[in-house]
Amino acid sequence: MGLVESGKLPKPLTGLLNMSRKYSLWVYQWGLACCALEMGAAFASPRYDVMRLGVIPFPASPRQADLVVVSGTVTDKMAPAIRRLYEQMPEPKYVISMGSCANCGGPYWDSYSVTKGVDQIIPVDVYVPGCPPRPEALLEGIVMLQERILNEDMTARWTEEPIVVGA
Amino acid sequence: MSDVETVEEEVAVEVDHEREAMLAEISDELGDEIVETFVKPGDDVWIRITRDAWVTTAEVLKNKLDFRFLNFVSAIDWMPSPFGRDMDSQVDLAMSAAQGDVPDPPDMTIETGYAGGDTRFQVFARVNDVDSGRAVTIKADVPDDDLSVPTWIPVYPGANWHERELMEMFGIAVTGHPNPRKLYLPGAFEGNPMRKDFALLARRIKPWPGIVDVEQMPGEDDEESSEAES
Amino acid sequence: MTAISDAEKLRQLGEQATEARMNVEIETEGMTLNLGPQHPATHGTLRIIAKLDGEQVVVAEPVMGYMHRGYEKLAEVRTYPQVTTLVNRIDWVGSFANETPFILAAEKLMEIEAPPRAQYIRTVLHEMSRIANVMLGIGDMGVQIGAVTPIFFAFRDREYVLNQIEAVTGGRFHPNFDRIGGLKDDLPAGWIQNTQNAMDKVLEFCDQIETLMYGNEIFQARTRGIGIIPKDVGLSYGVSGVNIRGSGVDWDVRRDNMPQGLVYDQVDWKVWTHPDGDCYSRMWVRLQEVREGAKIVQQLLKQIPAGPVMAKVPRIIKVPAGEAFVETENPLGVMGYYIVSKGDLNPYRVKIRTASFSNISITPWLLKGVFVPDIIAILGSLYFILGDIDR
Amino acid sequence: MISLAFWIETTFRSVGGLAAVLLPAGPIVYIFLFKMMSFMQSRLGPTEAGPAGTLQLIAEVGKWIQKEDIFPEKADRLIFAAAPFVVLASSFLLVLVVPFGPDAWFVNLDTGIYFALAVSSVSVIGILMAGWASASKYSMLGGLRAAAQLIAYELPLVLAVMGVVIQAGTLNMQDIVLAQAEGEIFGWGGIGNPFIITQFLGFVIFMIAMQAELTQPPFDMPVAESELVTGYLTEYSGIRFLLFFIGEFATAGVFGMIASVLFLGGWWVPGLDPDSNLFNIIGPGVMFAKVMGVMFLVFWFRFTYPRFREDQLQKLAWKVLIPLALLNIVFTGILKVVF
Repeated sequence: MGLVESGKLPKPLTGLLNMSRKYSLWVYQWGLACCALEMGAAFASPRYDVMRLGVIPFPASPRQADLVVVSGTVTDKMAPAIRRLYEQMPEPKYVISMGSCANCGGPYWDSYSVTKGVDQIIPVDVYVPGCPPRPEALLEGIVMLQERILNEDMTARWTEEPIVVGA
Repeated sequence: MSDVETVEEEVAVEVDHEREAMLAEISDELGDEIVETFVKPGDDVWIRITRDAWVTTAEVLKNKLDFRFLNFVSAIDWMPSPFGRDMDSQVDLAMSAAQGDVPDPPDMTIETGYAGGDTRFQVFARVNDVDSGRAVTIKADVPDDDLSVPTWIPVYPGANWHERELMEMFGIAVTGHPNPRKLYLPGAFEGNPMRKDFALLARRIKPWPGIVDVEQMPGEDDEESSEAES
Repeated sequence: MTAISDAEKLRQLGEQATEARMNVEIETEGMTLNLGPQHPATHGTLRIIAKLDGEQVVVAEPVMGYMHRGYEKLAEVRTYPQVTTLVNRIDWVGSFANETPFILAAEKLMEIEAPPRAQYIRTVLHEMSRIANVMLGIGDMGVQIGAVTPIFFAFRDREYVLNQIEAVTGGRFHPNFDRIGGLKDDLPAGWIQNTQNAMDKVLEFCDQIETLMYGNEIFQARTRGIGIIPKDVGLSYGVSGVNIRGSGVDWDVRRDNMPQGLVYDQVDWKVWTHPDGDCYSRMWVRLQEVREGAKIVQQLLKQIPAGPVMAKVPRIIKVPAGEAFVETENPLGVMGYYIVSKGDLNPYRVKIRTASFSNISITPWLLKGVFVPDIIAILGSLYFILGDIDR
Repeated sequence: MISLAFWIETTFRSVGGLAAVLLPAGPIVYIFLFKMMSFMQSRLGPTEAGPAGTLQLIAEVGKWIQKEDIFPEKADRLIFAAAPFVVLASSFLLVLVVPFGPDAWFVNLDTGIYFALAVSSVSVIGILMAGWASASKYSMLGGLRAAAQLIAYELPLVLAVMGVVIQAGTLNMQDIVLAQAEGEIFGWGGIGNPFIITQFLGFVIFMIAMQAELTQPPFDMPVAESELVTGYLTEYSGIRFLLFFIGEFATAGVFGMIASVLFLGGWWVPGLDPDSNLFNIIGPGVMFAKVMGVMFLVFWFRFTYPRFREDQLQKLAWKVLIPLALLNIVFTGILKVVF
């Protein structure tokens, strides 16, 4: 990791490394609620088939994941577990927050048990709005993330603004 | 609703022997423990019993009258919410109060539903008889000074989680429950959310755009006038 | 008692004694395995704490609440039309089915009846959400016990059903289409024919999955005789729907307690039961449910009457004071809403009786003494949706 | 034969060994794991990285090497770090005795198949190490399950090979190939005697046992995703996971080679003289084609079948496969004596 984060690599090598990260995003499916189904449709449905883009939905363990899609309502009881699983992922890691609930609480904005936005717990790279977003929206979020990864500068990674799909 | 349908329903009112018979059957078994009953013809039966008979009723219903299917166990808080309908954001209310427009304080008189009630909290449960398709709703008053009911687990083991939910949401203790821990909420959570006086914090601080739904829709007058024209 | 069975009994007692002695001699320390809250098996956020002895479960207890969103409280501060949006998301795979009982209960209190055409379309959509839900459940069972392909087939053919739901409601699976007194809209042109075709696809999927999964020896070995729910135990835990019909209880709310406002009595269909009560029988009944659902939809579509889809309802919905409970047969089991109204714009109290809550409450009883892989098979065959448990 | 300087020969051998282990692994992952699985599930598989997604694997490797390499806090660091190498080493040891042509071999041991079966068990140690050192319950259960399973299926594997050994009359893998090339079926030598025909039962048992040894579904209890997350792999990330990943599919390739040597005639093609120098050149290619054929079967089962339960898996090994393999040996022995 030190290799990539020091940011002193020659440009072509950085490009190559970025490209390999772009095309090999092993995604950890964090299906929490309704959006999990649309995420499942994007990942497992032959109609959407996210594997085309090089996003491999194999890993069942966060240790092998590069990307996590938090899809669904985050409750106060779940929040510590989310934080913990995020910390178990190896760097460089990316987070897509899918759906209104994960973005901001959605229709449960006034609930006593719902965390209003997963970005209170972990940093988010891409917001996909919708309740639930269509699988196409998630695919667009992934493509936008891939574009960002391709031009990514590791040292500037934490200073960039998150992507909002459709904004 | 057309007039013909109304007539049909009135006919149904007169002849709901089935439910009356069921009620009679239950009354025979329970006797004095029944405080009040209510039959909505063609719909349902409500029976209010004393709290002491809560478990006996379950036993009678399950073992003698074949109501083997436990539908649910829950409770109602009959005290109206001190926050009114809680549809208006408290922020907005404060603003209008500053302008001298003070809303009426909510009516805090307790009105209970079918089969009556004398106390703020009432536990209610529903059991079904799957063979004949009958069902009955049981209610029992829980006095304010002793918020507790005996457990139904020995009769209906499925009551376990329902009762945990009851304890957590209403703060009504269930005596004899083997595992009286919180079911849903994290351990540090304070309060009993389903009580009417539990405030939803987000509503205290954020304006609620959904309120416009119950106001008159824009263009409504136009629609009516166009209907009148045509 | 014959002599042979006595001898058999004696032998078993002896075996048990040996086993007990063995366990004392090799004093093994138990281990606690935590499945969840985020675990591939729980398709959602159920957590199961299992105390193990080797691979055998001594005690297993589900911990819930990771998806508790407080529907009952939120429903108290929303108007009746707003509640529909909310309850859509309880069982998020078969959303339309969540709306139906709530709307029916509200209609019962208001003493409104939807026009016949709306009743037919309601029933069609109710069945279609059942198909979409149960198809996924079948595919998911494959994943749980290690076969990856069925879930892809399920997702593939489920899209045809979702397409049709979307064509009429505008939402892939949160339609919010049901209104007090009828439906939001009428059917679009050509919808009936397309839906007939989609149902043919569904029936095709059933045949395909039957040969791919149900006929597989390993599938049968993994599910037959595992997780048996006896009739009476199941009923007293409140287990309903397919799970109790898989135990031989011939009870279907659609047929036996059909609420006013649905038209299941207009079509010819069958309630399937299976006497075994194990994982296989539950999955088998589930497959037949999909088939029956497709048949119900096909028959209903042929006889949809013409007419309006909305009854005369006041613009501002105030439900008269009273109490009503309506339960319907939802994809996961019996779902009901107990509405207490005080004549206001919003319900005074909504008790939501969800199917998975009761179905899963039997797990501590069911998981005693099974092996770790059986936990997964049993949970998969009970088929729960987290929103339906935690609400 | 020309004699080469020791260092040249060593270099050749090292490069050849690396190529023999790693080259089949790549196509196996790409063709079967990505493409065939996707087509069987009516999908497309990777298409973006390179033409038809062919550069996907390069991207995978490039990504894994830049990932953070996490050691769990309570892990036994040395053993945790060493485990993937042990697993990978076992496939290198296995490939040693595999012949790729009349003269293209690394070592020509007289007890070649014996050696191969012996070192194939080394990977169990690696898996147990990984399971134990991860200090995680899932890993521990996965490791133990793997050990129990691999040891149970070692036996049918060995017994299935016995039939071949009896028929060929040798333990040398090169000679087993020649025995198939020069053999004849009941006096007819048109296609020689690939042992898949005369040892069909042995082949089936070998394939099932191999599936279990490779921990592919339906025998993937050790990495059962829906129960144990990913079993002994749960705590591995970054380059160490990559090594496990390569090890898994490299071992699959090498087992495919052994299966094709034992049952499909190895580097030999029917109709050609097994002694000609041609086979030193096309032999590896022929082997590769046969390995792909075997792997097709393995992965076909993988994507179709649900997974066994631990006790059912043991029952299958001890109550079905081993008696069948013993029967096979008896029949082979009788036939060997009769003919």
